Amino acid sequence: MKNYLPFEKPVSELEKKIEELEQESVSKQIDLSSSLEGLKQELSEEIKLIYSHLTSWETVLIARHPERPKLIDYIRYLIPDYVYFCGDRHYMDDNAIFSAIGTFQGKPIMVIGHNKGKDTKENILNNFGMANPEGYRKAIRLMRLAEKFNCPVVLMVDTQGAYPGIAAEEHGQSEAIAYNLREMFRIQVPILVIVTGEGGSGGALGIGIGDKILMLEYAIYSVISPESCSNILYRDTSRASQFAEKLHITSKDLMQFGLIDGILPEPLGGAHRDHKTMLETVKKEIQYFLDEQTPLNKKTRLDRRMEKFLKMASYETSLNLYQSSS
Amino acid sequence: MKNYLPFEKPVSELEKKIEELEQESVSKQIDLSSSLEGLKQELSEEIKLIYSHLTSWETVLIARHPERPKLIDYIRYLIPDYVYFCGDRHYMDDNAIFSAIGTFQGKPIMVIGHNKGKDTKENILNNFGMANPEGYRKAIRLMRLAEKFNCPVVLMVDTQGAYPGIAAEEHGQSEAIAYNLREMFRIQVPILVIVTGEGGSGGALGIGIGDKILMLEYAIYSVISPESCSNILYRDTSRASQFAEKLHITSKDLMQFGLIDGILPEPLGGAHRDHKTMLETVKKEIQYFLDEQTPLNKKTRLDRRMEKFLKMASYETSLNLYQSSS
Amino acid sequence: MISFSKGNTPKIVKPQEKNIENPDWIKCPSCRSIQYAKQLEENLSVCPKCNFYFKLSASKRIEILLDENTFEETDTDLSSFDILKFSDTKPYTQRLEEGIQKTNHLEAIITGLGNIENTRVAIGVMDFDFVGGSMGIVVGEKIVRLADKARLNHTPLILVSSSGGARMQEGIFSLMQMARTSAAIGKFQEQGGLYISILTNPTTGGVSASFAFLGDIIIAEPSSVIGFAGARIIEQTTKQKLPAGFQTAEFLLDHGQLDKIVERKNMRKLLTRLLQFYSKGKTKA
Amino acid sequence: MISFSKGNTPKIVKPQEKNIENPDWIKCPSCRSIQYAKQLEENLSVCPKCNFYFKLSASKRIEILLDENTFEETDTDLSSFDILKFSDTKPYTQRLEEGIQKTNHLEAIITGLGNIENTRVAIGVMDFDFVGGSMGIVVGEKIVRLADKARLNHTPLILVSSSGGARMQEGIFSLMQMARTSAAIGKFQEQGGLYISILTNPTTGGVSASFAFLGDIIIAEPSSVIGFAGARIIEQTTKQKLPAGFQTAEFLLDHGQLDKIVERKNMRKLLTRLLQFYSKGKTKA
Ligand SMILES: [Zn+2]
Ligand SMILES: [Zn+2]
Repeated sequence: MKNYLPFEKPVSELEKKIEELEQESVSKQIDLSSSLEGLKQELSEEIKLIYSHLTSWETVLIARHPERPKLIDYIRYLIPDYVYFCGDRHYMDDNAIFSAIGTFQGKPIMVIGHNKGKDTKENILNNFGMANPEGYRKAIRLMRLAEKFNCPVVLMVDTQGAYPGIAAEEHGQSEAIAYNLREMFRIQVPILVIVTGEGGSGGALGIGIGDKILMLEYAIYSVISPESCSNILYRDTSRASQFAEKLHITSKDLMQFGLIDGILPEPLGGAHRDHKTMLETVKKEIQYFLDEQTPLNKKTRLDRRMEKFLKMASYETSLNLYQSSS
Repeated sequence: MKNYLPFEKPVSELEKKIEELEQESVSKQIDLSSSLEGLKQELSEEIKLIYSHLTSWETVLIARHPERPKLIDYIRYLIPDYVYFCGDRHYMDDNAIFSAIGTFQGKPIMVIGHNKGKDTKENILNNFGMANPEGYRKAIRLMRLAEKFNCPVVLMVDTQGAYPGIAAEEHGQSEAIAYNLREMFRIQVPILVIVTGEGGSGGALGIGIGDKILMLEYAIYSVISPESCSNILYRDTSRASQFAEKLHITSKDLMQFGLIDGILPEPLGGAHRDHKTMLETVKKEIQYFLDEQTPLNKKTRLDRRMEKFLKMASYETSLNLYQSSS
Repeated sequence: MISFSKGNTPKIVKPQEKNIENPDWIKCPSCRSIQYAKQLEENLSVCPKCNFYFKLSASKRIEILLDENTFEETDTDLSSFDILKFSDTKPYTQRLEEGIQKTNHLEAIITGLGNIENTRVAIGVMDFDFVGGSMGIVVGEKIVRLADKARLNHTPLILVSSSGGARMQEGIFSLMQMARTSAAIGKFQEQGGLYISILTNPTTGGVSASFAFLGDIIIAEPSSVIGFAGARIIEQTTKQKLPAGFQTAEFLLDHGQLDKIVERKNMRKLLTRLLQFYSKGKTKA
Repeated sequence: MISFSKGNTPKIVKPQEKNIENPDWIKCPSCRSIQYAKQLEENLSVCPKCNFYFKLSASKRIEILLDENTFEETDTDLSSFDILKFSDTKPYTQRLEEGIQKTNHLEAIITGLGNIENTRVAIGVMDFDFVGGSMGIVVGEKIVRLADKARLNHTPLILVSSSGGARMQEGIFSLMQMARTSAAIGKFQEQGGLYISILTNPTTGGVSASFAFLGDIIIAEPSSVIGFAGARIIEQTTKQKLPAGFQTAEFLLDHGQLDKIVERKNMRKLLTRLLQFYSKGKTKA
């Protein structure tokens, strides 16, 4: 681990101790295995304790963790023989959205997602995964290419939001997102949406319509970032952590609201501590999704997708929720 | 008339004489009607003579005549209650293409065409009717809007060509034209194409696919402008008039080749000498087209449109033409 | 006052007069001229001096656009509830109350059926005075239901937007209204329905990036601010100076995003014409 | 020599050796290094020093892309005729003859069926050495027929472009090939067919603005010049300096026009992969 979050302090201390002990054991050639064993046990329990009491704000920090698996990690793991595609065919190739087709358990799938970088250089190149209209247009173009390949689409959502830039407005950020929101209901192949990190507002939803919506345990999904919410209402971001709570943005919240179909549990201490386990969980879930979708014909699939969204967050559904909660 | 073409010299002289005589008759209060009568007769015969022996190059000059009726003249005459639309919804509103819907004999039609200006100011604003990719994208968007209105489309072609600009290439001039060439075969409402002036290459064809293709008598339609052809082959434009002949670009040529469905006769001395008659001819022809199309269902229409273009200029058709002409 | 307990139909209280001191005179925020309120209203709330567009209430907009006495409001019983028990500088319930008082309506959109020059349309009009015209569950629901009505009745659909975007106070439920409204409009359009979207000042955020930009035809009022992200946020993020006229209707027209900009006084005439083209096109010869 | 009289099948004459003085050594026009011809060919006509892409003959391209001995050429009997009796610096018939001599083929495109790693495809490859790879009636016809074959045989379609555009010498007949090829490709794609378009140096004008840019997937070779209008004309018209790399494949990729740029040596591997995805996607589970 390179980056510890503020609330992970006890973990960082324990890990440092363990490291020191291990070095000592080597340099002095003494057996410290029982002490180490104890410390590791302690570490594991500490992590368990911390991660069972996370505040919403802490979850936000985990969702944004720089070492969290990124789109490219999933793509490399799920479809190692992938071929990626570029361009909206009109104006630009937007690196903030990345898209590749590859073989997943014998059949092709198309993975499209927000392309947060793995380091600063990549992040600058990819605009921190904040897409311009061209990114959304590339995404829908490639969903249509997936239709041609008759291959399911996995959308991986991980963005702070659509990019608030000058050119973005000039080129129709609104139109691009709105268009996708409508057209994704017409994509004839199965679509699985997985919010892997940040589900930031319209920028997330712009590639977020599908037959099944899943969230990683510590992912978030929100109409507005807690900072912006605080900023708009109080003109500073100091209340961000309060608004993280108030906005109800965790996977548990969304599951309770009936807005997502499932939560993918993260490894102990979050996905950033154990990529392999996380990737494997996602892989199994995709397989499961594909099996579910196999028997459906196109019409049924599209009808259900439409129904799902028309029902979710509807007046009736929400009122029932409200009434049963108060 | 403000602009005389070089070969119209005898006409300009006669018209000058007539004008002088008319002024004399007024100022000196003498009756010169019989002299005038004679001159007018002479004028009419002179025009008839000149216009019955036009070279291809002279036709080019007429097709480009600044006083020739422009798109906006047709729109104002055909659909006086018109509403126009802007924008490709992505990047720009391209003034080089103009498009309006309006009532034509009780039913709506959509007119889309190259928007050559009526004076220098307009021409600069409209880029002399040379469209950027955004113009072609606006055009196809509005053909789809016409589908929604269930109204026929009249495409009016009058361009030197698609604009050879930097941004045009950056934004996919090729893609835009190619896309239209394919998609116009899928537009479900009737499409009438009328080449009213210059049918310049891919830029013309980019809004030139339809169920019926007509040319005004002195319009031209060419794979390349005679000047460019000369320029490419001899590095100067001095042979333009020769190539006008060699390229076979007049309405008569295209009719003989079976590439168009009809020629709309122009008033004596060309459309620029008598807008009203020209507009009325076009109006009647549209009405005739609509009547033809009424009994067809969508599938038949689209099948025929496809067949028409697959047959026209095909190997078989062209070879037969070649063999019967040599 | 309004009661927000479990789905009861709330009672409406008359809105307060806005200008307690001098209700007859209104100062134009653009040219600072003083306008006689009645006259301003007769001029459709457009400043006769400088052409500044005052915001229009939803009821007034309907009055201007529709044939007299033809509007039948639908879904009048839908009222918002505080699903997240949200509170910021004031409780969300208070914001709702204030919205109701200000607008005399239960939500930021009025929907219904009515005629424009005898053509039947389904129409929804947003009211900025209701919590900034923001879209929460009820606004989304009313649009979904309206699109459905338009589809079943084979009438064109007209939506007049005026909104700061999604309603933060309903959190993720608001965000999902972007998907829901887009879905419903897609369903309507797919079956041949004509949807005319009218953007007024302001149309931004989650409303801009959903139903508002899905119009078969998109029309804006002059000078309206239209965009996805807020200008302040863009400036802060990009550290660039925004170009002149950024995010105005005129700017968007230049950038190909709009079909037309139309003055308030000509809007009804334009709609009439478009609707007539549409119905003539649909009738068999 | 070839006879152009009414549709006779013309006789083919062996092309002349190109480098009469020193056929074994070739100078790279980019880095000016001298390459041994055989070695250059083994390197797929890519300069080993500077990576310059020499033009590839259609036959060589087919050899590189397809499984050995699987190519069945179709429409071999179609040969061009001088429909306009056109003559400029030389008669069109002479240009045709020279093209045939240079390429050992009757036209600027070879079409047929063949396998790529055992997947059957319909493939057309253009040859720039034949009248600048220009598209006249026969090129258009061969593409139309190939698209039809692909449609009827349910095979993917691959077209490798290398062309200066429409063939002036056939005038308006050439222009119409843009419409014809686009129509045929649309028909093929509409029925689910996969069309991969490969752009090589150069792909411009009427070829660029028709079938070449209609690929479901569009791939280019590095550094290829791709564009609609000629750079010289753009410079003359706009009186602006062209940006660096204008109209190169890399420039187009940045501007969103291409899916990928792929080196010549990797093209077959990429196609293999895409074709396998496609056929796996189409097979029932
Ligand atoms: Zn004012
Ligand atoms: Zn070299």
